[in-house]
Amino acid sequence: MPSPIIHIDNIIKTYGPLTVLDGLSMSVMPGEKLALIGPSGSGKTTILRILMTLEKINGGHIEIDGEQLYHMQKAGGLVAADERHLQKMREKIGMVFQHFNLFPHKCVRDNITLAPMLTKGIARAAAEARAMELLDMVGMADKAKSMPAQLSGGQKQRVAIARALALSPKIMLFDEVTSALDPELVEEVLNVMRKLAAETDMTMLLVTHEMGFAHDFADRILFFDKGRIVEEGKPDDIFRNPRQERTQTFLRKVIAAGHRV
Amino acid sequence: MPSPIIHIDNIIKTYGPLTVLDGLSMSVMPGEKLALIGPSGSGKTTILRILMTLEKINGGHIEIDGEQLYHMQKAGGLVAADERHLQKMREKIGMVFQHFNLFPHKCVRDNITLAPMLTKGIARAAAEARAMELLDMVGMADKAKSMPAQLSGGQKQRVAIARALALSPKIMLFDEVTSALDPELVEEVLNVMRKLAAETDMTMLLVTHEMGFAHDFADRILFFDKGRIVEEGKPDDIFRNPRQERTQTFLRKVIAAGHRV
Amino acid sequence: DEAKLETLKAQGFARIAIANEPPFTAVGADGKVSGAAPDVAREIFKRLGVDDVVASISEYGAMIPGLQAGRHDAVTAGLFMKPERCAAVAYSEPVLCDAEAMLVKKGNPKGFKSYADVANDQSATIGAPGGGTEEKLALEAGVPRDRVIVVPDGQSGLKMLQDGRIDAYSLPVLSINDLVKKANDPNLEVIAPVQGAPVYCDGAAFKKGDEALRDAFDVELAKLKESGEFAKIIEPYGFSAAAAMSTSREKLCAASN
Amino acid sequence: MEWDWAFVWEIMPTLLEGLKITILATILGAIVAAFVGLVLAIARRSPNRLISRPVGFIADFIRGTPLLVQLYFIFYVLPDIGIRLSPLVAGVIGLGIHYGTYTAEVYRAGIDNVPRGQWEAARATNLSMRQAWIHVVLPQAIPPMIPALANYFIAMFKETPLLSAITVLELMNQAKSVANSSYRYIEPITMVGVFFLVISLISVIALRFLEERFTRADER
Amino acid sequence: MIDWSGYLGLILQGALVTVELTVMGSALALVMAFAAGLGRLSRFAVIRMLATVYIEFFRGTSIFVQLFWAYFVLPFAGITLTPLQAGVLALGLNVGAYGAEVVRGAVRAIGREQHEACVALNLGRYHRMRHVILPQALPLMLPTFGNNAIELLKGTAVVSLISLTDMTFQAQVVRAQTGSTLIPFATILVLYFAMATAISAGVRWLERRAARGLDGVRV
Ligand SMILES: Nc1ncnc2c1ncn2[C@@H]1O[C@H](COP(=O)(O)OP(=O)(O)OP(=O)(O)O)[C@@H](O)[C@H]1O
Ligand SMILES: Nc1ncnc2c1ncn2[C@@H]1O[C@H](COP(=O)(O)OP(=O)(O)OP(=O)(O)O)[C@@H](O)[C@H]1O
Ligand SMILES: [Mg+2]
Ligand SMILES: [Mg+2]
Repeated sequence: MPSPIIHIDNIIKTYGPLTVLDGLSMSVMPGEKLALIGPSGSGKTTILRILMTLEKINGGHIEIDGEQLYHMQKAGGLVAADERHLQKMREKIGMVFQHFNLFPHKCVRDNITLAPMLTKGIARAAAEARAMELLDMVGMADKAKSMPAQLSGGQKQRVAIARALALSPKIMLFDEVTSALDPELVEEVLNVMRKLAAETDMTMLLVTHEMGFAHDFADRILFFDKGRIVEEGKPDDIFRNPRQERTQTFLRKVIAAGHRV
Repeated sequence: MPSPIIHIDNIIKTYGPLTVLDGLSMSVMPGEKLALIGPSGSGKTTILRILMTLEKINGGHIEIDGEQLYHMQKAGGLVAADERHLQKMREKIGMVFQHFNLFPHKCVRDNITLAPMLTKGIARAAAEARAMELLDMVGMADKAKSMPAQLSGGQKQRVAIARALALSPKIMLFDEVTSALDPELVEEVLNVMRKLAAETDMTMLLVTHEMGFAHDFADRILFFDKGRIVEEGKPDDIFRNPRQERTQTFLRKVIAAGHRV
Repeated sequence: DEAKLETLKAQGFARIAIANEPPFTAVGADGKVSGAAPDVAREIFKRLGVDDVVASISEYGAMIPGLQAGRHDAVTAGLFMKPERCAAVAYSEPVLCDAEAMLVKKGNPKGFKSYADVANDQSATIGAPGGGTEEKLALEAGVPRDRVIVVPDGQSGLKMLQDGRIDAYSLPVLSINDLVKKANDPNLEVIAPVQGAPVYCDGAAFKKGDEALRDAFDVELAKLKESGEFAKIIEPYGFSAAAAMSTSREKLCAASN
Repeated sequence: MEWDWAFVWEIMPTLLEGLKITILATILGAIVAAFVGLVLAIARRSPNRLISRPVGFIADFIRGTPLLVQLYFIFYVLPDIGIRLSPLVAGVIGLGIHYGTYTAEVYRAGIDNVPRGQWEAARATNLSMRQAWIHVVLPQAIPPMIPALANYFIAMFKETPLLSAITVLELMNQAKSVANSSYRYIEPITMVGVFFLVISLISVIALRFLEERFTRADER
Repeated sequence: MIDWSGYLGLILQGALVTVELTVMGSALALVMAFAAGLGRLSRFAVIRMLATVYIEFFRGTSIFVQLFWAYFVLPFAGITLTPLQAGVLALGLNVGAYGAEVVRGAVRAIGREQHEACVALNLGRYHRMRHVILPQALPLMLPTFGNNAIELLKGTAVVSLISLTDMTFQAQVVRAQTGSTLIPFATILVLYFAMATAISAGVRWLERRAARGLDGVRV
């Protein structure tokens, strides 16, 4: 059996007096597609942000692809990671945000080529060729020269996905990538992600409130509540036969609110 | 047969090149409860704002309670109304806005007493007693000393209704008073309005996208499109058997979007 | 030290501070600086082998600090010799002499003849350049600080007198005369000289420590006086060469009034 | 030249005398500026272009030219047309008008920031124009303006040394006068700097407090 | 007869000095604004503190004091500046302190999301600033920078007090030589206003150029 690409060991995350994650542990295998679901405030976003090194942890260890994320070997002991170490680790991870976070002053193509050219020293021509490939994949090749402000939400999100892919990370994190979109634009983004899941063997972690999509997309579902994993399993098991009371209540509420499962 | 309390005769309203109302005429009988429905941009808000003298008209006449609204008799002829005339006419009309427009620097009670004390010279004690009655009616008596910022949307809107009622207008205008509210707060406001409709013989004009509420509330429905009244009639007739093609399309769309009729 | 003159020769010019006060100084419409003080300085520096002078206009009050801070090589501005100034800078022999005058409204309504008269009139105000001799004299005569108005320049003083903001404006005689000539205002009267105020002479002022340069300057100044050229330079501006030649630095710096 | 503490103590009373005038000029100037700004802001909002345009131009002109020159103008040129102001009054008026053009912008922004819905609610409750201004608009517009106004108050304080050019015996002028008669610039000028720094730092702290106090109250 | 055209020439010479001071002062102010503004956002406490002290000191003391210091006190520390250098130094450092707050505010106005997108794309600190944050912050700074430049232009009048022959000073000289107050002062008022107008026009042009890339809309 291969070893996990992400190994989270007993991490603790607090915001002032609030403990958001209290000794969370989990592992993800290479190529696995994971969906994180659960009520608002349960810590789903937090765990993705920690993996992306956007937040600091207050305790515990995370291993990515066999290396410590927040720690490094030095003088025999394990010390807190410095910026250089973090920067090296970030190469393995990409993230797509709820609000796209495109660079508004750069055209679609330059949004995608900026990081590869600056961080990997890829030549402009090569970076642009790769950008066009990716834009083609997300169905946005004709908008390469448009400015972000000229795009719809769904189009922006597809560009954001292409931008994250351009660095060829081993792990992709998606945080509610459709929840800021008008309903009629959700589908185009989900289609891109379905294609992506089918075509690559990237490891993917997805936070979503779209239960139907989580079901189709994921190999495994984690149900979060109050910073802990309450239940996990295959999509069919979780959605059809949730064992935990809290999972049942949550799914019942979501269904009542009209979300399809 | 009594004469109409509102008589709109051939009014024209333009914004620059755009003609919003093009020769609109309609009458409202005293005590009538009227609902204005129709697609976005059809001029529903505009007609309420004109009645409240928040907009100027470009042509036509409006008679309120037997007096010209935008004109006055002077030296034998009909001349444009001056501010004094408008102010006198406004005593007959009250309006509740989509975004409440409470005065943020005054507590709930003072929001209600301000205008009666200033415009009608009512003594503070009397104004406050009346305010408490009204707050009681809208179920907000316990929040009399709260600041608007401390209230939920539904609570704010109930205060706004009480504020408009405090001047005892003959005519009340309601412009989408629930559309800025979270879904779970809509009902509390509608309840207040139902009670109001049942208990008073005030004339009421209501613009709404809540078809179910329009149906229950109104004696008569006006269906607007492109600045004209396309169809009017009793709620049952309009909702069950719309005669006009445009009304049918509109209702079909609204129902598809999940609004209950 | 000796090196100072050599430095000036090498750079080809000396920096002098002048005042914005005709006829001690004048600036032509072409921007060229002339006037009695700079003209003498220019001539002497030329004879010393320093081709030119670069003049910068300065407030009276800023001249000595500017000299001490090394901003100027000399001050030639009608900065009259007084014992405490002699202690602060190294003066050359006298160059321009003038008595003090007061400008008042026609008919001298308050009857001023001396600074003491101003002091005695409780409501009187007198204008004078900040840091100048007149300010000092007025204060010494007992005019309280708040009745000695520090006026930035001659035109301002004239204007303030005309506008009735001050009752008298005090400057050296020739400066006042120049002002009055330009103003051409029949409602003004010049009181000159002010009683009890001594006749003052200025000299070129050098930084303490530059005595060698000062001495060289003195040698050329003496020659200039001797040859009569001195009179040719300053008399057209209204100054008396005889007055400057009849006294000496030693006398002026020792004077105890 | 060495720093001389004895001399500092000797000149301290004179400097404090000047500081008094400086503070007086600042406070009076602020009052004039607050008033002039309000007038300008209202005139600029006038629907009559014959009022709003020229007022706008004059305000821009005053804002685009140095206060120092304006002070000379007020002090030395106005008497030619019969307006003779004492130095302090001329200075206060100069400061007040100059900074009035700034405060006018603050007023304008403050008034524009009151949502249109508030005007309409005032209308719908049948308040007159005057009542709407006094009871609805100004109470909402003024608190958020206060930090910005205070900022200009501090800026004005720091420009009072300009008044020395028109013979006002404020702090800087006293310092120069001391320097003139003693030929020592270091101590008086440095002390003036210290005074300004201390007062400015105090005002900055006060300003932080004002900002917190008045931006928090601005929730709606 | 007074040679007015000659004296106008004098004032124009002064105008040249004023322009020179404004341009050089603005250049220094710009450099200081970025150095101190970004310094205040530094992750090193020492740099943050230095930047804060600079900003508070120069905003706290009056420009006059700074000017007199640069001109009369610095020489005792062995630094003798020409009046022009002293003027540029005082004005540039003074206005730079105000500009620093503008830089800081504009950089902070670029939302956290943009920083996070950069982290997710693994851009280092320098790249983040240089390619993402500053290009977006710059258009936000421009209008205030324009105002600051006009403040600086007006501030140059103050240098006349240290005998720098700028426009205001030349007007004083012309006044002393001709006895007329109105004409020289009215002339320079108009000239100052023309210069201020030119600055605002220039800044508006820059703003339009900067906004073009963003298509007038932010995301
Ligand atoms: N920067 C922060 N400061 C303080 N508390 C925070 C911060 N970010 C998140 N939290 C708190 O941490 C908890 C977990 O937040 P998180 O965003 O991870 O929830 P989530 O599961 O993503 O919820 P949602 O479905 O609403 O996005 C919440 O209680 C939230 O209020
Ligand atoms: N101040 C204004 N300036 C220009 N056009 C305006 C203005 N106010 C309204 N309009 C235009 O007038 C038309 C009618 O607007 P109105 O607000 O009355 O529509 P409505 O029926 O209330 O629509 P909705 O259901 O969206 O509120 C619209 O086309 C609108 O864009
Ligand atoms: Mg979340
Ligand atoms: Mg509407």
